[in-house]
Amino acid sequence: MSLRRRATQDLPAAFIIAALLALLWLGLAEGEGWWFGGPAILAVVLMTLHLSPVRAQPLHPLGLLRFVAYFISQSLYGGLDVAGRALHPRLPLLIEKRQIAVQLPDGPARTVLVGTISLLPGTLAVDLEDDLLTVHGIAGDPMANIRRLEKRVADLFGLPDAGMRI
Amino acid sequence: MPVSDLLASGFDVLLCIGLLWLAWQAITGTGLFRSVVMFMVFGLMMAVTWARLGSPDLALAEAAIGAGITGALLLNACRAAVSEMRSDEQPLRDRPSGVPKWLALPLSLAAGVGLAWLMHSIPRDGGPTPEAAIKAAETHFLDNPITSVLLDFRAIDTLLEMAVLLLALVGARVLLDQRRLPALYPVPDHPMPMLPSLLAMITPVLLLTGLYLFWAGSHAPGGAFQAGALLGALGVMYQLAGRFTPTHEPGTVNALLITVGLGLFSLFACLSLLWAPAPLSHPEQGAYALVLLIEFALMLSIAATLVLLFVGSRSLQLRRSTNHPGGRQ
Amino acid sequence: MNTFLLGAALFLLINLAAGMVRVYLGPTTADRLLTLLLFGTTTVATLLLLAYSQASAVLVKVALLFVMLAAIASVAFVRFPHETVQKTDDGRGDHD
Amino acid sequence: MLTDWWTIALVTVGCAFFLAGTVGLLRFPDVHTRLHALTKADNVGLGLICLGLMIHDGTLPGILRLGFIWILAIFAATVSAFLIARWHESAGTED
Repeated sequence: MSLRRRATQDLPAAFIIAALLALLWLGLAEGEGWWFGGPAILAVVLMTLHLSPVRAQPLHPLGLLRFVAYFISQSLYGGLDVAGRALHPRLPLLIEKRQIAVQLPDGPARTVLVGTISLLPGTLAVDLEDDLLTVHGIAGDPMANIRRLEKRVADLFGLPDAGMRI
Repeated sequence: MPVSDLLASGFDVLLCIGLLWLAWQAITGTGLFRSVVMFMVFGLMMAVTWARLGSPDLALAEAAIGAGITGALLLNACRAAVSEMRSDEQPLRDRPSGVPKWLALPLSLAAGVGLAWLMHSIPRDGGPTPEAAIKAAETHFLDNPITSVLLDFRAIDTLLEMAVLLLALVGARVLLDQRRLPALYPVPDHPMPMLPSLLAMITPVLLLTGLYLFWAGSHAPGGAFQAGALLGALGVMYQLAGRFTPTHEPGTVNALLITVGLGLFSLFACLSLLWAPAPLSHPEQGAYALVLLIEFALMLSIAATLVLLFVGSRSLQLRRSTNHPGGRQ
Repeated sequence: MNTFLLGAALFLLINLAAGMVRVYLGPTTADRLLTLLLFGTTTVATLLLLAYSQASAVLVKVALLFVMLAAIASVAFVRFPHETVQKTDDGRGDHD
Repeated sequence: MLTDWWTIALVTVGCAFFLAGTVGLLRFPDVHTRLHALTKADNVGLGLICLGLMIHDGTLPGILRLGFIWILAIFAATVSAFLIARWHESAGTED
């Protein structure tokens, strides 16, 4: 791959990582030591791109807002739900295991999907083999929840709605 | 006031009981695997204990080593112990060593005599008392007393610790060759879902935190050991994810990385005889820069040694993706 | 405030002690790993509470190390072949 | 003083979630259900405690540190939970 093509592909990712790392440095060093922190961030960005290449994924601003709101409210609800079941004297669990064909493309979208499922009410990601996602549910039908989540993730990355895709 | 004292005592007592119980379980457990889990939990509790005792330096080190590396190393040992039971596996390497055996005796004798001479040359009476050391630490050019002890007052200990770490690696290599243990943690063919994302997320954060600990070491809790252990843990993670390929040929970069810390430190010990009567004394000027350089080299060596100790191979190669072999070390 | 935070830390420590029962009982190997997960999160929370009750910002950094390294332990375990586990765990097998 | 009450409330509720997680770990019947309890309840608990301490801290670096811990903890926990569940799933005959 030519240097120029790499530069244009990696630059957005490099900027995002550098900005996040600057925040981390600010948190760790409490605003001091930028003479070391600056070059360190640069070196870390270069090493990261070398060790673990990532591509910047454009996020949809409105989708991001909606996703964050959805994620926070649902994970709070998920925590409450499972806490209620754990503390309930009769331990009400509706155990079910399902396999679902994931419509989202491989990459960050799928990572966010699988990473989020386990925090939502009643669902737990158990396996991902090619496009087949195994989900373990304790609150009845996990399908509806996951389809809704999939749509939110699609919105987050500005992807066409999962249902409309071939 | 009494309430907070009561809570503090309760916390400490529970911590003590927990530590003793975990240690007992780790030693007397019926299964190796359970013992490893117990030992890892023991490490976590130990870090909380150091935090409670007001030793953040040790808490950082325990967190980096106990939570990251020790568990992985013990699991590896577990695996080696099991695979030794079936002996039908191919040896990793079967080659007589190039160094003649008779050299070992004079070499170790020479090292012993050298050490004895060094011990003899340390002044026995009139040495620094703890009070004097604490006083000296207050006016030291390094603001973190721990680092100033490690790199100035007791620099010889640190130097020998580096030698011990290198020896551990060499010992492990010899053992692996002689016992014909299989390559540990072979690179898996099938990629694990979510693992690449985890790596991409954790790599920059761990790298920068490691560099922060290295930078902070001169004036705040941190330093080469914590930073090195953290970077080593990252290396172990890459190996577990199959991103490092163990190779049989010794690599130049690997060899350089594992020796640079001890090498630079020893070089400094020799050179310091030029400006001071005893080895390992810091010069009047440029001491801070010198300490940073040595610390950096120590960090690299600690990280590389820990990773190679875990993998048990001669060197490692980075593999970008499955259809993209090669790449830098 | 500091007293309250210390009390909360003590509460979480008691929680951890209760969780140890699960490692002790098992019954499967994955159950023991679960406790590692429990310890990862709860130790971090305990350290954070300790950090603020002792007004020591360094302990927050220790907690940050724990967070990052907790995942490594899990990865190390799941890379562990099943047959090895069955040989080294206390003979009850992975499934009861 | 109002901020103190917020901190106390958030940390208390966070601790309650941790308690629920541990109860779930002890009471739930198998590995997968226990994973449900741990990942969900403990992460909400940690999030609430982080939020409470953020209010208590009030400085930008402190808030950033806690924020990083929170986000990394969520990610590490869900990936660990997924890997452990997957490992258990492939361990042998399913229950």
